[in-house]
Amino acid sequence: MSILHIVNKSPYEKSSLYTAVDFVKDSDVVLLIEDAVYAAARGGKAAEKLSGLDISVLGADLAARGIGEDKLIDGVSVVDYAGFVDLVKAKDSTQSWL
Amino acid sequence: MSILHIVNKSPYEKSSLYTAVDFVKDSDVVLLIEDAVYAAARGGKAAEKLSGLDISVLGADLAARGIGEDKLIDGVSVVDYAGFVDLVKAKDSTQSWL
Amino acid sequence: MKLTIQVNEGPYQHQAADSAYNFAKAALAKGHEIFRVFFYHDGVNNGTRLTTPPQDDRHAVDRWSELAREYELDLVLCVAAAQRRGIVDDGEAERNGKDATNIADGFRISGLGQLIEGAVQSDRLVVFGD
Amino acid sequence: MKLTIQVNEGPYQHQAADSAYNFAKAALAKGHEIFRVFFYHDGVNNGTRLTTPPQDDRHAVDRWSELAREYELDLVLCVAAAQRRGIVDDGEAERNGKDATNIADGFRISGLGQLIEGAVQSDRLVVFGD
Amino acid sequence: MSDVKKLMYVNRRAPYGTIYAWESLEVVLIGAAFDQDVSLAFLDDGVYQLTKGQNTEDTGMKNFSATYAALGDYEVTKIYVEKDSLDERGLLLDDLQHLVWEDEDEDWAEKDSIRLVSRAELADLMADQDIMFNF
Amino acid sequence: MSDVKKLMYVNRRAPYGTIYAWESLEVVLIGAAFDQDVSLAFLDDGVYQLTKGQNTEDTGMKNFSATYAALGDYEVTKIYVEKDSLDERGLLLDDLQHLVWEDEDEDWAEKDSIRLVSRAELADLMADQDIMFNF
Repeated sequence: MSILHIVNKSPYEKSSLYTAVDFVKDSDVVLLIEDAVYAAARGGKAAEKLSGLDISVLGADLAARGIGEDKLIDGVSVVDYAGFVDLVKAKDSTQSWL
Repeated sequence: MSILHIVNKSPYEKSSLYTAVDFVKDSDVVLLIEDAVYAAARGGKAAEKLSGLDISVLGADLAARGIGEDKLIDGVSVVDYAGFVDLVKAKDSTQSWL
Repeated sequence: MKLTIQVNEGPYQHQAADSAYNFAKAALAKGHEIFRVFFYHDGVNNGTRLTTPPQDDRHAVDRWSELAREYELDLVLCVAAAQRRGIVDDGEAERNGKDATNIADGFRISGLGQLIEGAVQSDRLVVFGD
Repeated sequence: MKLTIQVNEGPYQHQAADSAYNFAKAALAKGHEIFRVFFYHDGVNNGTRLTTPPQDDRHAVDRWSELAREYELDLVLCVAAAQRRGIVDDGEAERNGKDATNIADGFRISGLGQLIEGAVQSDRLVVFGD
Repeated sequence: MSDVKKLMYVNRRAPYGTIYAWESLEVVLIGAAFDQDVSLAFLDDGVYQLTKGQNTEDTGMKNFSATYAALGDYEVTKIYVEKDSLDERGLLLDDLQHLVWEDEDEDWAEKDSIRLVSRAELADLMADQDIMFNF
Repeated sequence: MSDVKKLMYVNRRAPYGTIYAWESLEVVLIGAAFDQDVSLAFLDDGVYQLTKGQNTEDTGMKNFSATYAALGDYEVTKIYVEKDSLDERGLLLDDLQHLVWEDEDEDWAEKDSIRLVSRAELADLMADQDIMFNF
């Protein structure tokens, strides 16, 4: 079964993202919301942790933090809240790495 | 002037302790309270970050977490709340690394 | 899809409370059913009617009440968490000898079983917290 | 030594509220003066009288009230933070049209200037938070 | 019993610094009445919840650590502890409480509740759950 | 002026994820009336508070980023940004708002408020403070 991993904390402040990525399987998606969206910014040290994973980022939270889509690492999908809902439906369960 | 650096977060969960130690000067003391007391447990990966620093640990918080004084790294002082107050007085200012 | 949403943090202090609201609204707009929103830990602080945010800011409590009215949502505050944080309805006020209540319109106080039941009865549980 | 203590988190959720209380009690026992305890952010939730913790647990609000009575402490809740979280005294209830109050004995609501003043007037500021 | 779901409570926080550990244990106790397939996972700072010898007296906080030993009586018998988290913190299995349950099918034989697992094994277990509770 | 103290507001949190950034900015604005020697430090995730182009519309939250530009009018002119924190996050000074103040003593010449500092320099500045505010 597939999991939607939801991460909401900055990787520079908390270890949640680093733990979460250890639990991601091929069929899973990682959704970055709130302060976790900083992880997907190009040039940041946390970005490398995301390579090879299926990553989505909440657009509303990117915009709030002034991160243009041109500043994201390659391969991430930007979704709105409706897309967040779709991801919850598309996967069999959700896990929030608080 | 000297600073009492107060850290209250687990070094395994948050980056506060790692930042704090970069700002500690020779005349300063680092006081570990709440979940930060885990940093002073022998054998933990965070313990090495404390070497060479003047470290105090709040005894009440050690006991709550089941950490016997025999399990602490060498050279740390265990204080009670009265000792916490004394440290605040002994240093010129305090900085809480929240 | 039938959803239960869990909210672990209070309004304003953590964005978790905002994220939960925005997610709930989007799910309802897409026609999904929200079986229950369960407020746990400091999340119970979303259910006080005594809040007065600045006029140029969102009203984190009222918008839950309005969403509940529009979609007949079941907004449940955990009783044990509410007692620790001082969120009180008429029944709690009487039981615990309190001289006031502060629960907001559209919320009710109930037990933790409501969280488990919600999770088991729903297709998905989505948790928002710190 | 004259102290001002700042508390950034509410009761029970974070130990910060306990640490602040234990520190204050120890400082007073040693004969130091506490000029003010300033509750900011979710810290204002320490000042509600509607709390009913389990009987075998500490009462995080009442013990502040008791300490204030014993030592004539000045316990100040930030007004802007209190409005966002729904902590209300008589004046705030009237100003904002609220039908109830929930402030606990020994606390008062005032502005952020009280924090700055406390810090400047004291020998030390000690901050407890998350 | 097609309506039995697999529920996992995922514990990643230290006790006392925040209330999450204690209030999530309250969920587990209430949830035991629902006759679901329940397991608990402890990883990251969550492993600290199970340490022996906790004494909260001088903090004034409530000590809830004895409650973990009661989980067996609530038929909560699958307690997964993630090994990397122990290692990183310098903890041994022996630093944790010895949690047991009694197996009705084997004449109430006492069995260990704690199962040490790797991250990969825990990931497999998570992938198999219907519901994960996060606090 | 022996009663003027050195106050530093230490900002280490990202905006929006929590309210600390916003409510601590409120303290700075109120504190400006107290005629003390004020400075602001931004390090760790605190450097994110100053980024350009913040647009909170789709989150429903209040956008307070414009307030930083008003700090100069409140005579808050010393804003220290720690360089290692920028580097680690892949940020350049140019990603931050251009904050300025007008120097009364030099015919209201516009000057930069932001001063890039190393960790060692910021540590020296902290050691020199009477009071540090932490949120």
